[in-house]
Amino acid sequence: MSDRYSRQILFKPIGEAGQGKIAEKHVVVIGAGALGSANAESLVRAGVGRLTIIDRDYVEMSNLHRQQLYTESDAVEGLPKAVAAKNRLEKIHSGVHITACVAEADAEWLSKHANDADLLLDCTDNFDIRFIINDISLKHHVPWIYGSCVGSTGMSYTILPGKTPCLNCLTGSFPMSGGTCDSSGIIAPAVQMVAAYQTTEALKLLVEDYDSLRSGLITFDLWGNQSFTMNVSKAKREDCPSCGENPVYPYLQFENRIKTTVLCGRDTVQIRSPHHTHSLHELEQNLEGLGDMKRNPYLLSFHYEPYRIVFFHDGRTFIHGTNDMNEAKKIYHRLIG
Amino acid sequence: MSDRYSRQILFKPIGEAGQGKIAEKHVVVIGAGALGSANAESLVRAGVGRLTIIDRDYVEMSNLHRQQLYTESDAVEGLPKAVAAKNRLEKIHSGVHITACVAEADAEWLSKHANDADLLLDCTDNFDIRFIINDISLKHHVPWIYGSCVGSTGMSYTILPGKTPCLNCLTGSFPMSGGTCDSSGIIAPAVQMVAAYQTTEALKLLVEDYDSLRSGLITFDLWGNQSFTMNVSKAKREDCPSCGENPVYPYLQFENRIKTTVLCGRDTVQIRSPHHTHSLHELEQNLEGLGDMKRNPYLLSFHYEPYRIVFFHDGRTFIHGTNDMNEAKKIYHRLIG
Amino acid sequence: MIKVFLFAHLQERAGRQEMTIDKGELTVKELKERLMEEYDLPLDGVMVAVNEQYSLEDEVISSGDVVALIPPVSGG
Amino acid sequence: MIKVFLFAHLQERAGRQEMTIDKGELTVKELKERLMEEYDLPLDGVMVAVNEQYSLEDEVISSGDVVALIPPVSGG
Repeated sequence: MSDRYSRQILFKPIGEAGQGKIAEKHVVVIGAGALGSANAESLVRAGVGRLTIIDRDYVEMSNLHRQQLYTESDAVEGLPKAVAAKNRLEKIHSGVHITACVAEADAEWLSKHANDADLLLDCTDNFDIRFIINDISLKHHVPWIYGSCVGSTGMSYTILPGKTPCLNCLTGSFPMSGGTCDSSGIIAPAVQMVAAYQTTEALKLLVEDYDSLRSGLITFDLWGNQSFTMNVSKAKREDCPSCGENPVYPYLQFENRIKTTVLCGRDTVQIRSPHHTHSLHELEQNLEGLGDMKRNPYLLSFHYEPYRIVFFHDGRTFIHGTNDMNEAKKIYHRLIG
Repeated sequence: MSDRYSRQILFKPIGEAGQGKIAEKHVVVIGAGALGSANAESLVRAGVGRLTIIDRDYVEMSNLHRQQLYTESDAVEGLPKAVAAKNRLEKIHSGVHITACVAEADAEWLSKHANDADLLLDCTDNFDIRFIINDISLKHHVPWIYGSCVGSTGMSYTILPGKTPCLNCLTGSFPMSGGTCDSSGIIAPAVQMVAAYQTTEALKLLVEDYDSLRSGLITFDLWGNQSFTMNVSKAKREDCPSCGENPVYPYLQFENRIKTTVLCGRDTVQIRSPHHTHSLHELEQNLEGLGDMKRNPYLLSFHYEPYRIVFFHDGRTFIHGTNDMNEAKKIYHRLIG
Repeated sequence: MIKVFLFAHLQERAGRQEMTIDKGELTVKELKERLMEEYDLPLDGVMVAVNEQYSLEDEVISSGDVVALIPPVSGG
Repeated sequence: MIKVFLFAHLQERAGRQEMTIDKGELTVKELKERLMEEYDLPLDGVMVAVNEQYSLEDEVISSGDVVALIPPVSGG
């Protein structure tokens, strides 16, 4: 079997010793969309010991242009992504212990799995969950790697508890994302590039080569031929509520969670975000590609087939056309990031 | 079917018009190894009209850590890479017309296919073929995209006939490569990163967004956290034998081709490179990871199971242990690049 | 003169990749406020790098500095 | 003083990522010859960028310039 990794072992920073370490480690991949596909595949091929992958979504035709684990038949069958991912990953490598969870990654699930993980790999599509991952990582002393992409752009950043500034240090407030794959589109190479950064950082962590970790936040635009690294050595805040001297892990607290309610008899789910009121003007601009928007000072509404979406200024959102809370949250995060 | 590309069409530099153009184009992918796998998959997922992929090799276990189209069963069956690639690509997208060629890409083959191609995508592992691709591209006025990787490093450069400097302008002489995947190893993210650059450039060419093309040569080291772009605006040479005012396309000429001869009754193939004598000192350093080397002023010899390899100073190489010219050339290019 | 580079969707919103601010000295916070007003740029939660260094709101930007505005993107 | 950055396998061969050459002026060809001798670096076919610009063999490098030595890699 060692022939399988012969070219990886020849790479000196890994070597025989590093390969042995990779085989002992457990990575939790959060999300099995575009980044989750690419990262999970690379790590399984690299011979990680155990890989757990969680996703709440199922495969659709519109995923196939960028989500490399899936085929047309997965989309036709509408398989849950975690299941379809596991199927493919096991054909790629029967020796890796793969656990697939068809569920939403929330604070409870992450908290349960963090103690047993050597790395949390962010392959999600929204900041609600990223701030929870950040707090879980810090509370349980497990590193995580932020990655995200939209259009032809993307970014990656490695968080090592006790060492680097955390996501909460960097953004200060909850960021209002400028566009999502569902509003601004995405090309596959932007995914591959973020995954290449993330997988490399993952391999450094797994072989315990901490000195080689990328210390800055990297961001790029493939179509615009740009790349930029931000040095973050001044970003760590002593009073950071997540990683400072007296951490309170704010995003693990109940009052800071997203609340979802089914509005009985109305075929509607209400979602309330604790982090921000909605800037309706912003949202309208970010979502302009999706069709006619109606906006007044209180709300923004539009059709997003087969749903109708209403964003209220006070931070509430109605998803009309479903009674399924998970479905509603999925749509919400797709649109708002 | 347009739902399939909805997120790609939302990306403004592509849009509906760009998607239509992608669907009309034909890309020839030269090589179905690591870069060939990654690029072919992304282009098929992106909805390219036709894709032709050529490779002389078959799938082995040691390919699986970085060659994303292949599974364990492909390696166990020892399927030709082009065939295994086509199998997987058709499951990913039944609507793309895929042609697989199990053969060596040589000047004849490329010349025959260039007139019908919108783009030649370099996914090869040696400079012998790259200089042929370069001359074919210039002679037939078809763009090509150079890509290569080793260890955690890689590079990419887009050649547009009549506009940019060509490979021959850039290297001046035939480059002596410093290491190959078989001598220095390779990690999968280096592959993904080069492929991300190449696929993006390919998409720009396919949608005819020439202004957005990356004009420089980009090189990176993922483990070392480096990235560097070299501006090549001063590199175009009027007297370049490949792209200058009086091109002679030197690498298409018979006397400049690699010569392979079976040494009858000796279970040995002799390979003669026209481009360089062998620096035995260099070779010994590049190949040091592969075991005991014996060197004298005339030759360097070592075992590379199940073969024995002898490099002569005068540019000849013996591959002992095979009568198969293609097998011998494959080994040769793996070692020498 | 301060050079400001825009990333991701800020480019599209402003219609350019970069701009120059004709000012000798101002804080990160003041720069953000000015750009929000003048160009209607959404800068809440946007990270600011001054000469490639992450910078807090009260950091002073001087003439000759190069500023990058980096909005965290969300997709994945 | 001229700063020289090494890429790919040249780093390993030289045992470092960068070096400084204590010289006021020399051509690309002279620099290559010097590094081949002193550090036993294989520089045939290696591309040379001076201040991020591709440079020919007869180009003159001056003190303060930044040189990058980029060997074309071959794998794929």
